Amino acid sequence: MRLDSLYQDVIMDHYRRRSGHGLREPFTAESCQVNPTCGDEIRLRVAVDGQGRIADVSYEAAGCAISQASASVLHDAVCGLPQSEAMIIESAFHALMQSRGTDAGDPEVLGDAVAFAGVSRYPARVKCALLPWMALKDALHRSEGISR
Amino acid sequence: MRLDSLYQDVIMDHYRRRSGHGLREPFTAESCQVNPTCGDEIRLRVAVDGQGRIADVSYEAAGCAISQASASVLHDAVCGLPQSEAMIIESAFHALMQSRGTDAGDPEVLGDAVAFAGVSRYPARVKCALLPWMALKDALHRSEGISR
Amino acid sequence: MITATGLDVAAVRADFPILSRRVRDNQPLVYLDSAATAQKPRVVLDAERRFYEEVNAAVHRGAHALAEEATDAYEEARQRIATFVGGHPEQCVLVRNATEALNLLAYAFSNATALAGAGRVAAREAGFDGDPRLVLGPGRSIVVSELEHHANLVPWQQAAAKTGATLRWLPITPTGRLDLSDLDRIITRDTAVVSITAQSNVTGAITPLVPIVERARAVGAFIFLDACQAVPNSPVDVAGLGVDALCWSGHKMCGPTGIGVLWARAELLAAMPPFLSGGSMIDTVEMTRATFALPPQRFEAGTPLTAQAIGLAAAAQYLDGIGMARIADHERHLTACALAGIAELPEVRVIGPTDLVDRGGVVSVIVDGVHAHDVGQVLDDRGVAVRVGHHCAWPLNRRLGIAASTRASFYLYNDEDDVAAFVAGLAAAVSYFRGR
Amino acid sequence: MITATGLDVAAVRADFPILSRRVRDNQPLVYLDSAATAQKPRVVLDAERRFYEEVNAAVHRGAHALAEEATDAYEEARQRIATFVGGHPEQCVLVRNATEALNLLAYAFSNATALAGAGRVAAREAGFDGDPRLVLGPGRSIVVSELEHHANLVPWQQAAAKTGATLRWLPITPTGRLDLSDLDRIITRDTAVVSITAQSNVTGAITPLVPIVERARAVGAFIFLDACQAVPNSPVDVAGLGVDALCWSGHKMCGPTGIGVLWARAELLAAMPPFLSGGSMIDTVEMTRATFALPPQRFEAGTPLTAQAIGLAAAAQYLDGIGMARIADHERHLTACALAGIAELPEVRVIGPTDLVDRGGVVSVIVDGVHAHDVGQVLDDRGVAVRVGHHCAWPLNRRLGIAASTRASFYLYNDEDDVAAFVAGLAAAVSYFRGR
Ligand SMILES: Cc1ncc(COP(=O)(O)O)c(C=O)c1O
Ligand SMILES: Cc1ncc(COP(=O)(O)O)c(C=O)c1O
Ligand code: FES
Ligand code: FES
Repeated sequence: MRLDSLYQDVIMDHYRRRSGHGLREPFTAESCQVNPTCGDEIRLRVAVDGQGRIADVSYEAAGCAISQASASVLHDAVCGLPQSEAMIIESAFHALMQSRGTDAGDPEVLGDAVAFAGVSRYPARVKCALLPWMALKDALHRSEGISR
Repeated sequence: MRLDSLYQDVIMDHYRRRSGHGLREPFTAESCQVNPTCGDEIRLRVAVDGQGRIADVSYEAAGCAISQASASVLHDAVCGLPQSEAMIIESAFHALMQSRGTDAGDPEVLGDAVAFAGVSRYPARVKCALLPWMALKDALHRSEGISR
Repeated sequence: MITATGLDVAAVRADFPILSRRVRDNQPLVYLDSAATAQKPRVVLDAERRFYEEVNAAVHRGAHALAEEATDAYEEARQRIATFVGGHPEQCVLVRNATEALNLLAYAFSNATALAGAGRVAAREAGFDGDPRLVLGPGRSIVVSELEHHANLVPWQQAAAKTGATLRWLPITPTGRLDLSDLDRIITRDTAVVSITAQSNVTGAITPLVPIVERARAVGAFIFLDACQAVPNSPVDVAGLGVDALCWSGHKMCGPTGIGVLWARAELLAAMPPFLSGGSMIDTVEMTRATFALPPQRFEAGTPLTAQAIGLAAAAQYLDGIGMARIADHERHLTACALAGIAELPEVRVIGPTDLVDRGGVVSVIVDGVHAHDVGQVLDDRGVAVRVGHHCAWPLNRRLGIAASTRASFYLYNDEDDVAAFVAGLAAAVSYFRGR
Repeated sequence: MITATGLDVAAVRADFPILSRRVRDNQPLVYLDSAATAQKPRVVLDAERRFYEEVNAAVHRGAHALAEEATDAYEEARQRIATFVGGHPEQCVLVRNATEALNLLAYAFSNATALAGAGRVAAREAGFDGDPRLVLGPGRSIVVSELEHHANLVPWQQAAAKTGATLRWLPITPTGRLDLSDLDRIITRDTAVVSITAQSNVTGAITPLVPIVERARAVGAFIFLDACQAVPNSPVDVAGLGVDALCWSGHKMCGPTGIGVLWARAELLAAMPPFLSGGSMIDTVEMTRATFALPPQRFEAGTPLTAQAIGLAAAAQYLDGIGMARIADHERHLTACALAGIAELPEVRVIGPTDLVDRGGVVSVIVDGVHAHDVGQVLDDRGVAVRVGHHCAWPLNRRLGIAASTRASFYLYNDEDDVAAFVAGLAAAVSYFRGR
C-alpha cells in the first residue's frame, strides 16, 4: 500500500514503455545530469523550433523506475509546448517534489506528473524524479544561449 | 592543608633562596628546555670535571615556585657527584613525579627532593618539577657527546 | 536570583549538571574557564542522545527510513546553526573546531597555489577554477595580528612557508589593543588575505573591525574573522560584518566537543579548491579525476559530525531562548564586578583593557611576584577553575613582556558569587605566597 | 538465542536502544547498514554523557581539577583505543573520521613537497625535517587500487595533482578481487606510497596483504591500510601487519560520530610535517615561526574530540568484552546464511566473492531488471535498512559494469531473522517489479 502510493500505475506504465526514449537529431541543445547518490546519468536533448516551441525531447538514461518514468512523463508533457509553458510545468513539478507529501499537485498544470506526488515523501528519491527536469531546464537554458 | 602538602616548607625555602642560581663559566654543556603549557624556560649549564664529576650546575629560569625550587634542589643534590650518581637521582625523581601520589620517594636517594612527592598528585605541575631535571639530563648527554 | 541584567542565573545553573560537582575534597566547583570550553546544558546532551537512540544512520548516503530521518536532522541542525549567526545554511560548513576552519581557509590558498602550478587543466580537474585571488607567492602577503590565538597564526605561517608569501601583522599597543596607526602600510595592494580575531581570548579586547574591513576591501584582500570569543558571548550577525568568512567552535557555546562552524560567503566557498576529499564531497569519481559537490558538502568529506551538529543546534536553540544580548549584558556585569574587585588588590594587575569599553567577559591578571600557575593552584584549591598560562597566544605575551597570566572567563551560568570567589582567591594567593 | 558462534544476540540487541524502533508505519527495524555506520550501545552513550556531566573541561591546556580529570580521561581513552588494535597510544592520532586520517597521510606528501620547495631552513621552521621519502614530483608514483572507497582515492588524486606525481592502481578481476598479476610493474622503485583497503566495502573481499606489503617494502615505499571495514569487524593487530599506517572510523565500531583513528609507526609520525596547525600541537610560537609538539599531539590541533574519544574507548571496551573473534565468526555465519538464501533466487546476483573465502560480512547484490534504489525501496518498505548506490566506490562499479547495487552488512546485533528478512525482501522486490 505504501509502495503502491509511490509506484503508482502511471509511473509503472511509463517505466515499462518509455515515451520518446532514445537520442535523436536534430537538436538545439543537450544536457547531461548525474545523480551523485546512485551514479545514474541522463543525457537529454531538446529541439526548439523557430517559434520557441519544443519540437522534441529525446534522451538516454540509466536509472531507477522513478527516474525513467519521470523522463517519459516529461517527454509527453512538454513536447509541442512553448518553452515558457514547459518551464511553468517544470516549476510546478519542482515545487511538488519539495513538498514533502504536503501537496497533491495541480493536475491542470502537471497532467500525468501528479502521479509523482508520493515521491516527495521520500527525500532520497526526489532527486530521481527531478533529474530529467533538471536536464530539461539546463538544456533549454543552453539552447537560449545558442539562439541568442 | 592540601596546598601546604604541595608547597612544602623545603620547596618554599628553595623558592625564596635559590641555590646556585645564575649562569656561570666554565661549563661543559648547556641545555634549554621549555614548558609548552606555561611558556616558561630554563637554561641550565653543567661543568663536568676530568673525573666525570659534576663540578657545577648553573641556571637561569623563569617559572613557578615548583620549577624554581626544583632547580635549586637539583643544584644542591648533584653538585660534586659523579655523573652516574646524578643520573640515579634523576631517575628516582622522574619515577616519583610519575607516581600520581602513590610514592613518597626514598629520602636516601632523593634527599630534599622528596619534598616534591606532593607535586605528583597534580599532573599539570609535574612538568614544572621535571623541567630542570630534563635540562640536566640533556646537558649531561650533550657533555658526553663533547668529551667523547 | 535574577540579576540586574534580567538573567535568572539560578535557573540557568540548574540546567548544567556539572555545576553541582564538588572538587578537591568537597569544594563546590566555581567554573570560570568557559573561554577555554563551556559547560553543557542537559538539553544539548538530551538532543545528542535522542539522536543516537532513535535516528542514527548514515547521512546523505542512505535511502532507508532512518537515513532519511538522520539526513533531515543533520540539515535542520545546519539550518538552526546558520540562523544563530544570521547566515544561510549553504554558507555554513560544519567542521571539527575553529582550528580546522582556519586551516581550511589557509589551505585554500596553499592548495590553490600548488594547483595553479600544475597548470589550468590539472587544476580544474582537481576542483580549482583558477581564481587568482587565492594564488600566493613571493610578493603577496598574508596579514594577521600580534594578539592572535595560535589557531589563527600557525596555519598562516604554514601557508606562507608553502607558498613563499610574506606574513605581516598588525602590532599591539602596550595596553593590548590593536595598533592601527600603520594599517595602510601593513595591509597593502599585495595583501591576499587578512585574518583577524574578533575578540582577544587573553585580554577580552574587541577588535575595531570597521577600519580593518574597509582597508582589506579597498585593497581587494579577503577578510576573515576568528569569532571564537564572539559568537558564544554576544549577538553576531554575519550579514552586517562585511567579512568574507567567520568561524567559531561549538564547544565554547555549550555545544558538544568535536564541532565547529565555518561560515563563508557563497562566492568564496565556490572559489576555494577542495580541502579534505573523499566520500560525500564528490559528484562523480573516475580513477584519475573527480568532480565535486556544491558547498557546503564540498567541504564536508566523509561521514559527518552528525550527532555533534544536532547537539550544537540544541545549544543554539538554548542560547537564543535565553537571548544573546542578555548573555552579553550579563557577562558585562560580571566583568565590571571583577574589575572593581581587582582594583582593590594592589598586587594584581589586569592585562589589557581595565574598563568596559569594547571588551568582553574575560579578565586576565598578573599577580606581582607570584607566578600564574601558583596563583591558579591556590584558586584551584578553593574550587575555582581558571586558566593559567599563555592562553595559546604566545606572541601577545612576549610582546607585553609577561610570561603567563591567570584568566577568569564568565558565561551565562556564572554569578556574582563566582566573581567574588575569584577575587578572594587572588587575595589568598597573594597572602599565601607573599605572607610565607 | 545464542547462536552457533556463541554470541547471545538477544542480549546484545538489548544493549542497543535504537533496535527496538519501528519504521514506516510500525514495521520493526531490521538494520543491515552497519558498514555505513553502526548503532551505539547504551554504554557508549552513558560514557559520553557521564563525561559531559561530571568531567568536561579543556584537555591538555588547563591546570584545575576538572582539566586534570578531563586530560586523564582523554589520554586513558587513547590508551584504550590503541589497545584495541595492539598499538601504542603515542602512535594513535585521534581524528574526525577515516577520511580525515587518509587526507592527513596524503597531505604529508603534498605539504612535504611544497615545503621542500621552500628550501631547507624554511621547511625546518615549518616543521618538516626534509625526509626525501615524502617529497613527490614527476617521476614518482602513488599506488592505490581500483576498488578503493573514494576516501582512499580522491585525496591521492589531489596529492598527485598538487605534486606532479603519477597515480597508479592495482586493477580488479571480473569477480571483484584485486588482480596482483602485474604487481611488480605497478609498484616500482618510483613508488613513494601504496595505500590500499583492507576489505572492500562493496564486495567484502579481503585484500591479500602479504604480497602487497612485501612488494612495497622491497621498493622502499610506504604502505598504508584503510581498515574501515576491518577493525570494527575482526581482530586486528597492527604489529603483525607490516604496514606503516592504518586508519578507521569510530562510528562504524559502535562509537560516536565525529571520531576516527590514525595509527602510524612512530618513525612515520616523526617524519611527517604538520597537517592542521594551531593550539595544542606546538611547543613554542613566535610571529614568524613555531616549533611543534611530539606526536600524537602534533597532529591534534585545537580542542580535541574529547567526549568522542571517551565514547570510542567505551565502544572498544564493549566490543572487546564480547570478543572480536566471536564477532567475526558471527558475521561469517550470517554471511553464509545470506549467500545460501540468495542462491535460491535466480534473479539475484552477488557482486564479488560468492563463497566465504577471504571475505567479510557485507553482501552486495544486483537484482536482474530492477534498479538497486527500487530494490532498496521495497526493503525499506518492509523495515529493512540496506544501502543502495555506488557505495562511494564509483570506479569499482564502473569496472564491473554495474550502476548501483544493494548492500546488506551484518554486525554483532544482527541475527538469522534479519538475514531472512533481507532475502525475503529481495524476493519481494523481484515479484513487485517483475510481476506487475
Ligand atoms: C573502506 C572504507 N574506507 C573509508 C570510509 C570512509 O569512512 P568515513 O566516512 O567514516 O570517513 C568508509 C566508510 O564510509 C569505508 O567503508
Ligand atoms: C580566539 C580563539 N581562536 C581560536 C581558538 C581555537 O578554538 P578550538 O581549539 O576550539 O579550535 C580559541 C580557543 O581555544 C580562541 O579563543
Ligand atoms: S536511483 Fe538513480 S536516478 Fe533514481
Ligand atoms: S608553570 Fe611554568 S614551570 Fe611551572
